[in-house]
Amino acid sequence: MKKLINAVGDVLTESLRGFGTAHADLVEVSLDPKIVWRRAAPTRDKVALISGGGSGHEPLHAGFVGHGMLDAACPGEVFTSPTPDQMLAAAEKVDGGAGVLWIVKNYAGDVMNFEMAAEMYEGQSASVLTNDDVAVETSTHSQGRRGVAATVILEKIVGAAAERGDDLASLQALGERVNDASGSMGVALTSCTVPAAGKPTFDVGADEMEMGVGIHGEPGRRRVPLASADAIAEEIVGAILEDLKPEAGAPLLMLVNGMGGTPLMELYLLFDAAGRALAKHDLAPSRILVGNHCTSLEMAGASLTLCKLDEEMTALWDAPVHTAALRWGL
Amino acid sequence: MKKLINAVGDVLTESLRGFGTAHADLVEVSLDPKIVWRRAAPTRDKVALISGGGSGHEPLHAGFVGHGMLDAACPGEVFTSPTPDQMLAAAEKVDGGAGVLWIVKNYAGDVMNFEMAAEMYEGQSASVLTNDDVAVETSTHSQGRRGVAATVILEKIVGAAAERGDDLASLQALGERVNDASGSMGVALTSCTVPAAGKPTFDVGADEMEMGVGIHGEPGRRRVPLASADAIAEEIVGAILEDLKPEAGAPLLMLVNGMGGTPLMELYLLFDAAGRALAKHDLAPSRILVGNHCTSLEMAGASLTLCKLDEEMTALWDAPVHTAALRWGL
Amino acid sequence: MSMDLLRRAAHAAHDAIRANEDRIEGLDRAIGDGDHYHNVIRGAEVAAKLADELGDAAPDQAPDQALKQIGMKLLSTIGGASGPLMSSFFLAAAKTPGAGAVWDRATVTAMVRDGVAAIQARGKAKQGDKTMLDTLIPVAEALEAGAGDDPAALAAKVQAAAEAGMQSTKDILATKGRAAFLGERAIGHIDPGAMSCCVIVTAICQTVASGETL
Amino acid sequence: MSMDLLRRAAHAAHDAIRANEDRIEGLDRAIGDGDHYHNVIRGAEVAAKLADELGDAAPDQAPDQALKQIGMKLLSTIGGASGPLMSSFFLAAAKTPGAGAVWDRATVTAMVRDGVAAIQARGKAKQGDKTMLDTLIPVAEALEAGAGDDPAALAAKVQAAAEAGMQSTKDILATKGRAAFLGERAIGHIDPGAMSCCVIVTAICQTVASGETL
Ligand SMILES: Nc1ncnc2c1ncn2[C@@H]1O[C@H](COP(=O)(O)OP(=O)(O)O)[C@@H](O)[C@H]1O
Ligand SMILES: Nc1ncnc2c1ncn2[C@@H]1O[C@H](COP(=O)(O)OP(=O)(O)O)[C@@H](O)[C@H]1O
Ligand SMILES: [Mg+2]
Ligand SMILES: [Mg+2]
Ligand SMILES: [Mg+2]
Ligand SMILES: [Mg+2]
Repeated sequence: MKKLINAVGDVLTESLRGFGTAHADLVEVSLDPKIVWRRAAPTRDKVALISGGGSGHEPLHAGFVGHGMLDAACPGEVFTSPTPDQMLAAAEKVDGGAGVLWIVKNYAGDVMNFEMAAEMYEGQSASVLTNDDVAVETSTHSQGRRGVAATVILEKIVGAAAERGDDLASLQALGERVNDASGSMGVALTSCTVPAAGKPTFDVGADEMEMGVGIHGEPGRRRVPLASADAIAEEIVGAILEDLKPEAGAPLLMLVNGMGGTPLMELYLLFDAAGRALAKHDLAPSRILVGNHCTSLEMAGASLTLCKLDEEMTALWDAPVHTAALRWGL
Repeated sequence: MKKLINAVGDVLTESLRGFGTAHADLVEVSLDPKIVWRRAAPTRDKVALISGGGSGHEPLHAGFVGHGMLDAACPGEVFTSPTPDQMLAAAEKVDGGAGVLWIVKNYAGDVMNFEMAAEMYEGQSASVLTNDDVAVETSTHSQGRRGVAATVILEKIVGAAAERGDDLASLQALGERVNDASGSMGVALTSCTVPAAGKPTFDVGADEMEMGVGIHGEPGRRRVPLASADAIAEEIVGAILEDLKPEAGAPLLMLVNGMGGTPLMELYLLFDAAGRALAKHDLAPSRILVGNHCTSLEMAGASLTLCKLDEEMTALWDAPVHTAALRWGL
Repeated sequence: MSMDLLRRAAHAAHDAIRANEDRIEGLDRAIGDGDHYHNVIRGAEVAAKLADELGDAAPDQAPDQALKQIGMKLLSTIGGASGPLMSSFFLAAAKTPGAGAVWDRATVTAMVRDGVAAIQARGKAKQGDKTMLDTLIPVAEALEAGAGDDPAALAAKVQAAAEAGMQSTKDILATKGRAAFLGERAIGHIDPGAMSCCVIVTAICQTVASGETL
Repeated sequence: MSMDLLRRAAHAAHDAIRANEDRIEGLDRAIGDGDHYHNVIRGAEVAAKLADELGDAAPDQAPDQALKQIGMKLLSTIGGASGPLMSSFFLAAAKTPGAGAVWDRATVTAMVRDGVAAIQARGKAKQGDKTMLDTLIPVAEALEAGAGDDPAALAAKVQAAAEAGMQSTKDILATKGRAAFLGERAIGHIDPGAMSCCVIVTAICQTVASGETL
């Protein structure tokens, strides 16, 4: 295993401490329990947005704590849901009296831990689940689809609405609207190595890739021969459009998301390919984000996300944001 | 070779086109010759900052075109200096009458191509060289040190000064001041693959790393056993401090720069380690930047850069900037 | 006595999980995300440590209190899917005996039954979904069925039930948990949670069989 | 005549570079950044194409004009360190007195001398710095020294000089170019630019030797 780390057991603590120091103008960090919250929290009478999940997806979620997005983030062990005590401690730091919205990616562990936190929390709270991964066919099982990169979009849009003072129920409804309007799918060219495990989660041949991969180094649905960026973009765009069925000309947000080990050069190239694939369906992105936002450690690969925007969602996307990983208008 | 690309010969064109579309609010892009320039250029009576270099270092330089940094960037083939015709075409787009400052990393190819462009350019121009890589011992040869990640710092600080209206000679002097105040050193855990070559530039064993590596997948000065983040940070910080000799308590900008394939989690951890290493010398960073800014394709690894700030440099670093890869205050 | 059993069971589980690192770890890398061993060993470690502390501090403490404390500790330690599930087992089992009850065979059987039911309630999975429940439901049933057996015979039956349940996850699709995302590709692999639970149950059975008079 | 020689020389160089891809490519990966072959083949390709176009369009054009056009084209095509250097060779050779007329032996010798001097002026390197000059300076000298030889003998001498010059880069430190950053680690590898220049010179010598009456 080749990583810039010290002892395997200290990876999260040291990384989180570094994050806290680097962004001390924006956030405070507690190492036990592990939480990251806005320096200015709580914001009186604003619904507090709390997300969290296994680590290894950076900048998700800690990198999105700040004005216009999250109030707090709870980082779990690598690829392991955080625990209810973290969520409760976070809620105590940031609940400004208007309640807490938990933003949860749809994995059994995340769902159950947030559920238990919500049951134990004495304040008012509600939750919204993301399950944008169209690679997962829902027919065969009752787990539902995975939540992946659309979580970033949801945190941005719902975060902006919270900032303008929307109440808990409206934010939950908006979150569901964003999630329903979004679809994602990913591809991995390499696996990734969980520090504690010390070896890659899966092996993939030099001429192969994993189509429909998630963000935990878990194998995808299909092992296929390495394909061109155009072929990948067409398959993914096709699968998402089949799910979202946008009308021709509909405004779309496109997120080209790197998995951590793929350089920007390739991400912009994939975005170019995705634009061509969309154009074949008489569609074009009206908002664009390209970069590493919801990663899978050092995995090489990328995912595409499309989100059908309406006017309100567009305005909320454009609203000012100031976090470690996303910043505009401020 | 595993990359999200189509034909090898089209990588740059497609990636650049994607970049142009994704950031159409900020930049315009020409594909032949390849140049990226500010949508609003030329800015009347402002000195135009033009940089460029081989591709594969994204977001450097195109990602730093915009208000408060560069006016134009000239991307060459992967790891190959761009050519004088690109530089001349860029100058024509962005020279607002106050002349052109060429920002050049110290490599034989970059130096000679920019030199020829400057000789051929009919307007007024000057150039500033970066050579911050302390890994290269200058005693044995006359090539001088390499220019690496301090180039980002120089482009930011000199860019802010250009924005406030400084003249060409002052900007050149300021650029030299920033370069003289900066030192960098990098480490690579893996090599990287130039698309046209199709195989890694060097082989490195599973338990080895390259210390003092540059940003072109070129081997470093020493192949050493894989070390901890703390040991790496201490060696690099030590080497830079030996070069810069800052006084205890002096204000320092620290840039922890990813090489492209190393995830944020490790970069923040390395930053944490570097902070500890600095503290042993009674130093602490007064400004911090952590992320992938001057990369080497998909190489795993990182570099540290320190820059001795004075009050003016600090203010210019803090000044608003709005580019694809760096944005604040706007 | 019960506190002491709890303590030895916790250590036996901890040792057994560690001894089976490769098998458990490999399974979650194959059809999960590679963290299951690390989650469970983290839990086993704090459980063993906490059992020691509680045992030292108050050897005659009512074990339901200890179970509750262990359950809360697991909840804040394990994380992932297995954290809330394993924790729910302990939190529910702690409530079974009623304050201060003696842990006889019937009580333990009821505790396991309630614990397993809590896992089902929390995770909404059923037998055959390719989860830890495929190990645990047969274990609970074997305990009830073997009510009249002597300890060694019962332990052997429970162990066999765990083993068979764990093996039953191998050739089926997963419909809960991460492996569900894999569809057909999960077939041929034992579920990691089913494996770790089997390892724990087996270790505890061996503790009991080796002289414990339950 | 000169135009035709130029054309055949360009094609010979192009073919030879392509035939030596692995050797050249591997050297720049070892002590450079892996792009030298790709830079040079890109240049060789446009040079051969441009020579064809110019030859077709105006077979009797003054060859110095063609050299100048090729030099400019290389300048905007190759990039890296080799681009300005190779381009400077052509731009300087185009200006050598007599380059616009029919090329006799003395003119060609002077053109090479001036071209190599231009490379030195641009790159500020000298013989022994482990660069393409270690091939090219001996070539220029061999041309002057062999002024009286018959074409085949001269070609053989020039080729031998190129080869020896190229080999001389193997066991020395680099003091210019990227390999200089490597210090001791560059020892044992031939300089990629010295290799590509040797390949080009050899190809041209063979073109000349195989019947060209220079
Ligand atoms: N809904 C559920 N009900 C019961 N067990 C489950 C459920 N979801 C997952 N599991 C169990 O959890 C195990 C995985 O645990 P672990 O790897 O620790 O968490 P995660 O899946 O979050 O990474 C699976 O092998 C399975 O046995
Ligand atoms: N200053 C110089 N003078 C002469 N030749 C040089 C000089 N610098 C580099 N070279 C030559 O250029 C070659 C490398 O060219 P190339 O790989 O195309 O460019 P780069 O080094 O920019 O990647 C070296 O092998 C060397 O022969
Ligand atoms: Mg997990
Ligand atoms: Mg190069
Ligand atoms: Mg798991
Ligand atoms: Mg090179």
